[in-house]
Amino acid sequence: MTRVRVLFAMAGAAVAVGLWFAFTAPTDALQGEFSRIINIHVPSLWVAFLAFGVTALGSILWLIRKKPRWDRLASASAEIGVLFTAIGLFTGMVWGQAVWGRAWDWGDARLATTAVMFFVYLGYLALRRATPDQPARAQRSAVLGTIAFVQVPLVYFSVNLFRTLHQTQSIRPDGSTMPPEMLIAMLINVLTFTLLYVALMAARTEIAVVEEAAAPVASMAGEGISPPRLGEVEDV
Amino acid sequence: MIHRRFVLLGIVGVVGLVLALTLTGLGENLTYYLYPTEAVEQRADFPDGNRFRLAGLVVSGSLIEGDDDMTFEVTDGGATVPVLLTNTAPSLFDENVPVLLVGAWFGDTFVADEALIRHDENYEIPEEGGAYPVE
Amino acid sequence: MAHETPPVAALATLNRTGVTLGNTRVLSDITFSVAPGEVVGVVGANGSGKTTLLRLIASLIAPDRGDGTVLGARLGTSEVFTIRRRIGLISHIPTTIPELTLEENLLHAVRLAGHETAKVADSLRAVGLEGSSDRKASDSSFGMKRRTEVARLLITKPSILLLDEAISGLDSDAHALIDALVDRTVGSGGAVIVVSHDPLQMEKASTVFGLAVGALTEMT
Amino acid sequence: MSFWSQTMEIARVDMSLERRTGDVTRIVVPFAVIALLVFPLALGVDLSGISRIGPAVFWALGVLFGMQVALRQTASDSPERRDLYALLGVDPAAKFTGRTISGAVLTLGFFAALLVAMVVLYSPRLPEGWLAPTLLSAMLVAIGLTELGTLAGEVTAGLRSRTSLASLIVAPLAIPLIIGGSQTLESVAREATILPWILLLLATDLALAVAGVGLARPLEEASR
Repeated sequence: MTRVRVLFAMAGAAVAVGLWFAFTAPTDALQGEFSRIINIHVPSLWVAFLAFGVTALGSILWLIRKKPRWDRLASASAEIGVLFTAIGLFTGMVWGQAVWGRAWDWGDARLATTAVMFFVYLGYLALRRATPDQPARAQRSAVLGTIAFVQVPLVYFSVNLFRTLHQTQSIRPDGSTMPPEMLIAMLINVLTFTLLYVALMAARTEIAVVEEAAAPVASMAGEGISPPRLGEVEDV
Repeated sequence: MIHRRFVLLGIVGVVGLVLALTLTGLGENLTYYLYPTEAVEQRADFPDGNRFRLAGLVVSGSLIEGDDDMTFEVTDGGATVPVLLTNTAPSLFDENVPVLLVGAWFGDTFVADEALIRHDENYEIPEEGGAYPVE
Repeated sequence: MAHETPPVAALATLNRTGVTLGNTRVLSDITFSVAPGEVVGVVGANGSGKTTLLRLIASLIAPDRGDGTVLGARLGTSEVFTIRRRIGLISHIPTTIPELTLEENLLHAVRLAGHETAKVADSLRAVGLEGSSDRKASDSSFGMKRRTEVARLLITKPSILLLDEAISGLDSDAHALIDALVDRTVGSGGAVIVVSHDPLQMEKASTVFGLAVGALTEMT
Repeated sequence: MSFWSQTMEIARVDMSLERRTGDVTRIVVPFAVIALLVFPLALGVDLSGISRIGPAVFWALGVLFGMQVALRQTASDSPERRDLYALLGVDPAAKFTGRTISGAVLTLGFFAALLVAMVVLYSPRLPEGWLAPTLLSAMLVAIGLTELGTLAGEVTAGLRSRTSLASLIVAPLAIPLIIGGSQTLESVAREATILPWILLLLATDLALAVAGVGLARPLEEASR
């Protein structure tokens, strides 16, 4: 457990640094203080993309190697990805209400595809919950984890493919459209959230190991039946 | 394995179709909103009362606030469209701000009943004193 | 499909193989082999893992420890996909699609396995079903469905035949049919594994094992 | 060649099972038509509104109930039948393809019935030349939906809450199909090109076909 403690201590310190940057960085001319939300919104969804990518990777590796550790990686990452998608959606709604004047808009491709991604991975977690047998659960969710990833790039590129209310990426191959101070603050928070993701992953996979070890001790087939002793038992 | 060849060719096919999709401009087709230039060009496609969304920058000095409505002009650098907004605007609404309006043509005026701020990917630090104070 | 058949005579081998289903360790350490022309019997109490053992050898479940081969393919690998059609399994419940007639069930299986459908009529006559071939499987008795399975196996001619309580509940005619199927398989260089809780069903077996608490012991 | 003969055999038996049980014609189609009646009742007497939402309701109900066609009882194999297919040497990819062919034919038939019912009950204002593009997009949506349903059906095979769980998985992934289907008709109405929407549907169908064929074997292992 020490490894997890160290990681959480590092992530905690990083979050403090990230918060300091988030609250000291300059704000946008139009949005004012609301632009600080970017320091949670963007890192959350970055972690969500990363997490779902790791889920897909773990799923494919499970299908090839069939080692329980890849299944643990995929499932832990999907849980954390769903959590951070929820945080991203929530902060986005707060931000949207504050700046656009509207929390949600189904016509917007970025918002709609992100919601779809959220539901797809909720389905993934529901499938895991519904499958009691461990190898079957790993196999089935690995197939779904692979298929589900197909739409993650669609979410990311939706702002480029469609005209959206949502803005396009501020960081592009040819540079950034943000002032350096704001950009640095956001990037530090991206790093912070990534560290938090790593810590959560380490903790979740360790819990999964403990869970699997704590599963009822496998009983031997045939052990449950003993010879009938009808003569020894009275009044039956 | 025949399946492996199908899977590989299929992946190439999907990538090709997605590329073709971006080239044919799926985004332009799913008209989430029009810019003023397009709105003026396609005026005939949107008769009076036919609702669509209009995106543009509020022209500096055009904003006149009434009792429960306001008039202003929006532009995309090309065409400029006069707008009557019959609803309250979001708190950040101001001149020189990019907006998204929901409404319909009424003669030469775009009558909107909803205005959203459309912040783009560009962030700027305010000049001394802060040009856009937040209430 | 360019994998070489290992130079072993055995049609199926299990080497320290274990299987866990859910939370139950069904088979723990099974070492076993069956050679061409052999009939092997396995006797065990209810719930001792007999069906699991047969499904393991049929490549329908993968071992979680040890290894094994069937018809040269390693169990738990994709090699089994190429040899599966040479395995015949009669499980305790006959498998039929209820909405189809007995003849349609047989035709469906024969077409999927890539065999001549011309033999279907003869095969139905051979098992004595020519009078009820257009009866729906849902309206047919246990014995009729069992005979349909035998008719299928007469056409597909498996190299390894697995019988899971196959004789239980059958009349003497159907019993004789299963015996004939066993003789044909052995006669053409195949092997048969008979599994039952009933030692009386082991009459054709040259070797009989007892299965208890996940392990095999030879009983002879 | 055995791949295609197995594929056609699976599809053929699926169709004859449907003829005998009537899962689609006797249950899904009437239920969907009843759902079509619910909308006007809930909307009240605003008849112009009904004629405007007709196509949208058609696509929404088509996709929701089309999922039920793909997940119909006769297309889900019992564990014994899975074992039988495995030991007959049925290629899992052939089973996927066969199921997709039969399911797509049934779904297209269901779409046709629903479309007629929608036109009769809603009298929608349809643009000139709407029929051919609608049928083309309906065909592509039927294929994609069936592929998705077959995949989800396999992933959830044998689970207690199979039908609702499979629907939960299919519904969000079917979004590109709903968009492609409904926007094709919209484009015809706006006299715009339908090409991007057809391309979107083709890309989705092909991607799902790749997933179905490529993942058929792992899925076959998962189902036992």
